[in-house]
Amino acid sequence: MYESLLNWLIFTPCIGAVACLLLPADKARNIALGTSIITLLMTIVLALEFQIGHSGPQFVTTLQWIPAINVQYKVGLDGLSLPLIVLTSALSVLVIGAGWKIEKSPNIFMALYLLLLSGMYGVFVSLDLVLFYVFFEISLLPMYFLIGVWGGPRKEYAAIKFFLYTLAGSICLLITMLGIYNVTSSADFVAGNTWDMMALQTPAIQALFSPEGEYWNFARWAFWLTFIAFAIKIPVAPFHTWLPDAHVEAPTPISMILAGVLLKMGGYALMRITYPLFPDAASLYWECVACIAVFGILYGALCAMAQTDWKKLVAYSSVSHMGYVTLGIAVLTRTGFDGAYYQMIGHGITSAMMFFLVGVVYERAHHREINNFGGLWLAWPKYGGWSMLGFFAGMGLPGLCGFIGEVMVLLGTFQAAQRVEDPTFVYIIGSLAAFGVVLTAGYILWMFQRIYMGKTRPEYDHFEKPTGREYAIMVTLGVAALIFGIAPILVFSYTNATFNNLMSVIGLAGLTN
Amino acid sequence: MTTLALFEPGLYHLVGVSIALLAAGVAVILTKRNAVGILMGVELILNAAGINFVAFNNYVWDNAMDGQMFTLFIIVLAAAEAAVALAIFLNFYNNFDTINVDQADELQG
Amino acid sequence: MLLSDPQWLPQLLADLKLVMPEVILVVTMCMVLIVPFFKKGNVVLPVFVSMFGLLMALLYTQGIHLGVMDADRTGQVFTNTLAIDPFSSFFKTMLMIFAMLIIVQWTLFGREKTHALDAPDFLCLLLGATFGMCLMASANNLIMIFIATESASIPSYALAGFRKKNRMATEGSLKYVLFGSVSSAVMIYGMSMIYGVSGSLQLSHIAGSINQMGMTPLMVVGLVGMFAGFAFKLSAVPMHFWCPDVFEGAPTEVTTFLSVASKSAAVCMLARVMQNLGTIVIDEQVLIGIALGVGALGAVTATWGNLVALHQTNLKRLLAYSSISHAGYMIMGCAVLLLVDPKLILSALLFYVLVYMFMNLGAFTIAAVFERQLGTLNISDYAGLLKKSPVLAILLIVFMLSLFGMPGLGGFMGKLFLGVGLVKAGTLGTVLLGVLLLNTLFSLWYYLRPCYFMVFATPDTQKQLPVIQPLRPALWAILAVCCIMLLWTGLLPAITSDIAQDNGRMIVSSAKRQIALESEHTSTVPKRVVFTVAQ
Amino acid sequence: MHTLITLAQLTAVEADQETVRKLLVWATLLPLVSSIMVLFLGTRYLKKQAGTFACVVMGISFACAILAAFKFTSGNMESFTWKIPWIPIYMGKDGASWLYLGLFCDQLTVALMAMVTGISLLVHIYSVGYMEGDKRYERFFCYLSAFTFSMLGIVTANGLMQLFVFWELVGLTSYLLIGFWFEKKGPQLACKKAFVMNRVGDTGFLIGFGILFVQLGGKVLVPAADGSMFDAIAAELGGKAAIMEHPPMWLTVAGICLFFGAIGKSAQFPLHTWLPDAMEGPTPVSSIVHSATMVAAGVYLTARIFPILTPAAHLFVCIIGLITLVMASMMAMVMTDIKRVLAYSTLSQLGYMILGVGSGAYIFALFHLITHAFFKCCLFQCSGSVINMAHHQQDMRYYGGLAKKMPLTALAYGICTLTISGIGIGSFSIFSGFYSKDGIILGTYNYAHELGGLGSLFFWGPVIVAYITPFYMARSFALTFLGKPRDQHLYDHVKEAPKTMVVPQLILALCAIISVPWLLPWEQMIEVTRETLVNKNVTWIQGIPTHAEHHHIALPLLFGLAGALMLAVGIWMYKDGFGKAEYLLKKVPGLKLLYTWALNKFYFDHLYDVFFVKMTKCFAAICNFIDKWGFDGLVNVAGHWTKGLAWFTGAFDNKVVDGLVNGAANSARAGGQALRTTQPGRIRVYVSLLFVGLVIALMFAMTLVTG
Repeated sequence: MYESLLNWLIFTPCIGAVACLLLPADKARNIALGTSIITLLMTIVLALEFQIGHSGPQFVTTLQWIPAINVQYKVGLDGLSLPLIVLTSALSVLVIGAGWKIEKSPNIFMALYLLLLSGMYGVFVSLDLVLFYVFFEISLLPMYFLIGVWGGPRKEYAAIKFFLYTLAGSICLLITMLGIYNVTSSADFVAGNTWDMMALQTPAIQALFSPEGEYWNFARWAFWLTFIAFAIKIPVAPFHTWLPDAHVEAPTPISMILAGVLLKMGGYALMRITYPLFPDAASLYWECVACIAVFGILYGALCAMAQTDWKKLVAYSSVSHMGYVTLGIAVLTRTGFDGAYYQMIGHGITSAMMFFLVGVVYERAHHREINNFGGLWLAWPKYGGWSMLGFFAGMGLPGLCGFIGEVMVLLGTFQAAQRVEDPTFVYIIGSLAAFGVVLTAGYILWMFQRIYMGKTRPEYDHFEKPTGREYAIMVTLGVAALIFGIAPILVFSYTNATFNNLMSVIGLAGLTN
Repeated sequence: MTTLALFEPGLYHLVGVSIALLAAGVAVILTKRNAVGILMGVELILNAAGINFVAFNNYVWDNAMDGQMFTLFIIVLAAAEAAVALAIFLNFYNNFDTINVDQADELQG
Repeated sequence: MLLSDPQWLPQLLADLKLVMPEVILVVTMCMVLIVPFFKKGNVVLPVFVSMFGLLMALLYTQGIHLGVMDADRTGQVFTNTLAIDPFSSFFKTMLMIFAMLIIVQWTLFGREKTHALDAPDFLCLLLGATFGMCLMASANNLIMIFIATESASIPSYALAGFRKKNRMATEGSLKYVLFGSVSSAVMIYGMSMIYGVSGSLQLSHIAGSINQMGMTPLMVVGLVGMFAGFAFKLSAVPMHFWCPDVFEGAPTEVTTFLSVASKSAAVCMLARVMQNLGTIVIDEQVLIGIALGVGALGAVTATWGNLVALHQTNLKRLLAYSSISHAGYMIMGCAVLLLVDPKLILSALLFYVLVYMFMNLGAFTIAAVFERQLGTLNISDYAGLLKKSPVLAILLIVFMLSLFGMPGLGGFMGKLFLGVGLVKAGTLGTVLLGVLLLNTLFSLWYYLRPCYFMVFATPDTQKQLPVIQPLRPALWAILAVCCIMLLWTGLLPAITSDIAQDNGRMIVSSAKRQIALESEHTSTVPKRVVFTVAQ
Repeated sequence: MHTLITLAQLTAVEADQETVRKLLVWATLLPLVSSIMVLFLGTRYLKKQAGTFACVVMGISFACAILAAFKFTSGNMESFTWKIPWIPIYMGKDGASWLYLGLFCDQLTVALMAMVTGISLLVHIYSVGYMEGDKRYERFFCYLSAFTFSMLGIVTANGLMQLFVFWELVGLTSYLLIGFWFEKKGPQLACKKAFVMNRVGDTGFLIGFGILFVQLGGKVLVPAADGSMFDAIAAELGGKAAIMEHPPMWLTVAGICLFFGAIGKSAQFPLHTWLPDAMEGPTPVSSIVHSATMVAAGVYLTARIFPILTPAAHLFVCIIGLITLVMASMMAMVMTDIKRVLAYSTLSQLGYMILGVGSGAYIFALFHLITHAFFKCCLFQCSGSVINMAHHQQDMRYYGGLAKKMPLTALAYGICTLTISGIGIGSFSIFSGFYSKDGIILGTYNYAHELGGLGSLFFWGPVIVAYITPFYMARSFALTFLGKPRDQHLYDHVKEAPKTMVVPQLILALCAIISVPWLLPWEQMIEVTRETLVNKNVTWIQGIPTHAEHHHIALPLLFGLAGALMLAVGIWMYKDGFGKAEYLLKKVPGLKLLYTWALNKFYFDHLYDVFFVKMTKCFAAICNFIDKWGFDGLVNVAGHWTKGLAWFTGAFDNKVVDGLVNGAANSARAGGQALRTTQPGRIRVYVSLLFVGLVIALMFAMTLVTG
């Protein structure tokens, strides 16, 4: 009965987008809100119907898409995608709420946003590489326009940079995909080529990519290429420079969705494609990747510390926090994977909240210079309280959602010491990553002090108090941060079976005691 | 190969002529600034190719008439091309009052 | 075809059946020229006649294709000089549809008084060029390649200069004709060399002779010369200089026609040459060498075209350079024909040409609208156009994105198929694929430029652009068809790709004659020796 | 029948355990409930009743804790664990090990529960008076209750992870409480500093936990049924130790790393600088958070992890404790801010405790933790009363003779001064501080004895500080309450604090007296926990004395009397202000230098500011620079290259051709009209390039063919 619901989930926003364009502009907001609520309901139904403990994809639809090269339209939902889908759906409603006051062509804004939503759903559920790629790229385009049209002063630069950067990553991905096509259509025992992610994880094909296999060189190249492709999206430190610009220029709702969901595509894709497909290459280079990740954590935090632009600070904090995702994946332990995944969910909530908190003030103050703020807590005590919740969740305070991911990633990192000869390296990167927590506290508290503490400024009197709509968004996100900080089992019960399977694919099942 | 054979008209001589024509054609194309002059250079190359075809057909591949046929076609199509080219030159002259190709530099990025 | 053969007449008739589309085109040309004698100054009649002729030719092509007209679905006619095979038939079909669309576009755009008087001439030239391109797609023999190229080029020269009073058009056509004649002369000289080495004009025999004698330097010179001629038609670097100038100067319909039809016909011709070489030549080294050469040509062309396009401010010149780079992509595809299962590449090329046709048609049509109605092709003048005429702006963005290769639009699928072919071709293919994708990255910048100005930029208040008048419905129809085709091929490419897959076949005649000649040549050994010395 | 009776007995025990568990859970959660209710209802409904409300709830919580303590102690119950799974840690396919939240109950737990809730109750009551009239009155009780909850969470933690969670939460609440008056610059900076320095320690804690987790595997995550996670660790370790001769390096590192958490929280050297700054917070906060409970959590942690500390780690702990102890006492001697004196005194006392734990006398360390909690809380409250009455003048230079105005406060302060000084005769005293400090020093004596050589510092250090402590306490008492008023205006306005403030002070002072071992069985209670703390199998642990020798008469005698002596000296010196001290400073060579150093906190703040804050900011600036010009620069350079290449190709297509044209034209012009014929035009340049291209292609092709 619900088998086809997933397809509807992907394409309902498209329908909504068309409706936004065709119907009068002043209806667009309501249509968009309605559409996103419908998708949220669909997601809830999916989550309820989802069979926990089932590792494979569910609600699978398989259609021949391009028979000539055996591309399928194959979508499905498993433990890896479901929580992210829920996150996307839930955030989408809030984001539309956050963008409620968009004055400039709201209908086009909403249409593009809904198109983006389709793209994001598509990325998280597609099980075919080409389909994945298509959605991966389709999600770029609306983003380009959303930043470029509704953005800040340097919006064009930021938009094109975002697009070019991510496209560079996509190209790496495309090369790998075509390489995989080449491999699967050349190998003697394979009946035909396949782009099916699940089929590519079968032992027969995995054997090709193992060090003894025929395509070991390819696998190593492919690992790095796909890693870079997704590292740009995550973003991992040396590939991150699009992010601050994009965030700073993007309007608030777009920053929310960009940080909340789009970055997760990178981590998701690492878990879905790079690591399961090339596990041997991954375990060969894990130290290198882990170093990159730790570098990202510290570097992002230090950069954040140096910012005087509030939003840029939050943007760099994303770089730092997403470094934990990379690290958790890189260390190839179950705990690390779990932690990375949870960090994605947690960061999805907290970063969206932080950007929203910034946005609320920016809308009124029209500047984001941290040093020109102060005493906001006194001016708006309630807002100050929720801000504290949001920023402290971002800081990884226990009881809030940022903590669990970070701690699990760190434990997972240490766990890697169990499978290496000399654990010194592991301890060093683990310690450095743990030290990132201090830096995080440093920049967040410093920012908090400069913006919220101190005496109020006279100009605040002219500011409109945060409205009920804004409080509703803050409260939703804040409560979510609290709930996911207290009950991680909400996520792990869904992911467990899939991650078990993933671990056995990666070949780590027996490595830890 | 006797001295006599060297002077007897043969493949080398014809190919030699062809190469000379080619060189002349290229030289004309590169130096002339009159459009008609350039067209003449082109005709020279075409004729050089024609000579080649006939020579190869006669001296090397004499079991079929392919080369000679080709030469015929070259002659015909060269004429056609020249006709259109001259028409365009005329039009150019009407617009620019010259057929100096160096004057044709209004179009550039 | 030997007249001494008693069967020549039935053979001729049978062959004529297979080239009926071309014959129809020639007849239509004549009719279009005759029509004005009966009704002077009428646009509708010659247009109708030519459309009818094209339609008939189209139906015939399809008939031949489907095997309705002749039990023997495919064949080689006129002693193998023309190959009528699925590949060429499919291409011809596309070409004729395209020619019809061009005619529609031209008819609708014409506002000048001379339009009516010019109609027969224009249509005649267009049909002539189409005829030449049909031949190009089938040409299987050096003579036929020569004839086809010339009969496609000569009308094109005239078309390019069709606006007789326009200085730019005149200049463009002058450049075109001079450049074209020089390169065709070079091509013919190269062909003469090839003939000298191989003793045949038949592509398959030439390939066979490479098998026997290897790549002699003379053969290399010949091939380079011949490919130079091809490069001109493809506007490959360094034979591309004419392209932007001609495109800018010529009427937009002609530009569209040249950018798509002429280039894709040349791609077909190149593909056929490569296919013959690939099927018959055995020596792996030679194949890789040729593939490397042609691949390098393609890579340089694509890169050069894209890089130069980055600086263009004129929409038409931008599209011209874009078409250069697309030609480069297709050349890359042709290059690896030698190395992989040709079906993959041929069908990819067909698909690519199909998509390319629609996206270029759409883009140029909008360029034409802007040129006529706004009076400017300067991209920066289009600032804020999204507000003024949103549909046109969005359509242009769609076409641009398709040219760039955005997933969901046909351009991406074309590149994907091409990539699938490339990646099968070992290291060379992978490198070419890398070049292709890197170029895609570069190209994004300039394809987004019009989008940037139309969507983001605030219009200059000093410059008041005229308001765009409502377009004629038929023009909308053309744009709609283009857009729908791009979406269709991008989102549901299955049918199109299946058709392309079915048609991605070429007939390569066997190299038997060469072997027969071999036995004949045993008696003429001295000449052979002379020739070898002559090298 | 027999079976039934046994069953009944069993269930009785079970039920009892259940009751204790419930009581403890209620005691822990009630402050949270109160906090949340005050947060959401405070400003609108409770308003000024918020304080009373919080006090009542705290009272219930305290009652629960006391009840639980009595039940547990009187029932002679076994320690037990109650756990609920929280974070799954999947190890292999066979399901999850969990990080648990829950409760671990033993003697120590119930004792500390009672102490924390009790002190918290008193501080709540005190705050009703102290915070009266503050504009965020309700908010204060919200934070205070939240803090109590977090602290109770630490005390009841059944594993390192839960401990860490609440560890961070007390950090947060401490942050909020220090920064309660966030309008002012001082609290802003202080709360940030406190949090960040705590986080530094917490990082160490996390690393240590990680190392343990790696080395001992997932089993360390699972608390045993009758013990906490620490037991599991110890048991696991015991198993390993059986096959190991020497303690492994990683264990030392892990122990030291875990201890780093304690360093941060207990403000030990080198992370001690945040505690004095934290005095920027309201005084009730200082009294509970920064003297009685939170800072003592570090000692609690060190005691809990005692079984896994290796000898090297013990040494490390002792060194840290010793340095803090001595340094802080010296700083306490020179400060003039009354709260800062107490803050440094706290540091010094914490140093005692840490040293006690490290040297093996952890039982006395825990005892000292409890006694210290009472008297230091009381001292802070008294100082708070004074400050409050003196219109927030904290400098003792303006005090003097206040005993007349505030006799009750002076009484409480005096009792606690005596307690902290450890006044006693022989091995008997009526002040609890005497016993606890005595025990620690005895422990260090044994330890120092065992180490020998320089190790004797571990004994002489605390002994000297035992002399210093009465001195600086007497100094503060004398400066504040004795002598003549130095600021008459201030003196005139001072009056005795309200009852809500005085009563808690007196109760605490009473507690400081009655918590002597011969009245309350503290020592015995803690003694019981030894069983759960020390693992029997770990050979290298058994070598450390865990039980001080009580019957050594000479030492207690020495301290008791010496304390009294130093007290007298202090009072004599400072009774009439700073005159005598200044005279001494002038006369005694080298004292001035020491004085300046101590006054400037041994320049640690400056040092840290330069080496850590400035350096980090510098690093941040460098990173930002790199980001702008390095990574982004690379991207831009790539962009520029592309553009440059594009410019080149574009220029080739347009400009070079032009250049050829123009250049030739120029040269032609130069050469005169004769050469005009050779001037090439655009088309000819095109054609020439065609030929050039052809030649290049030919060469390329030839190279391909020939090799």
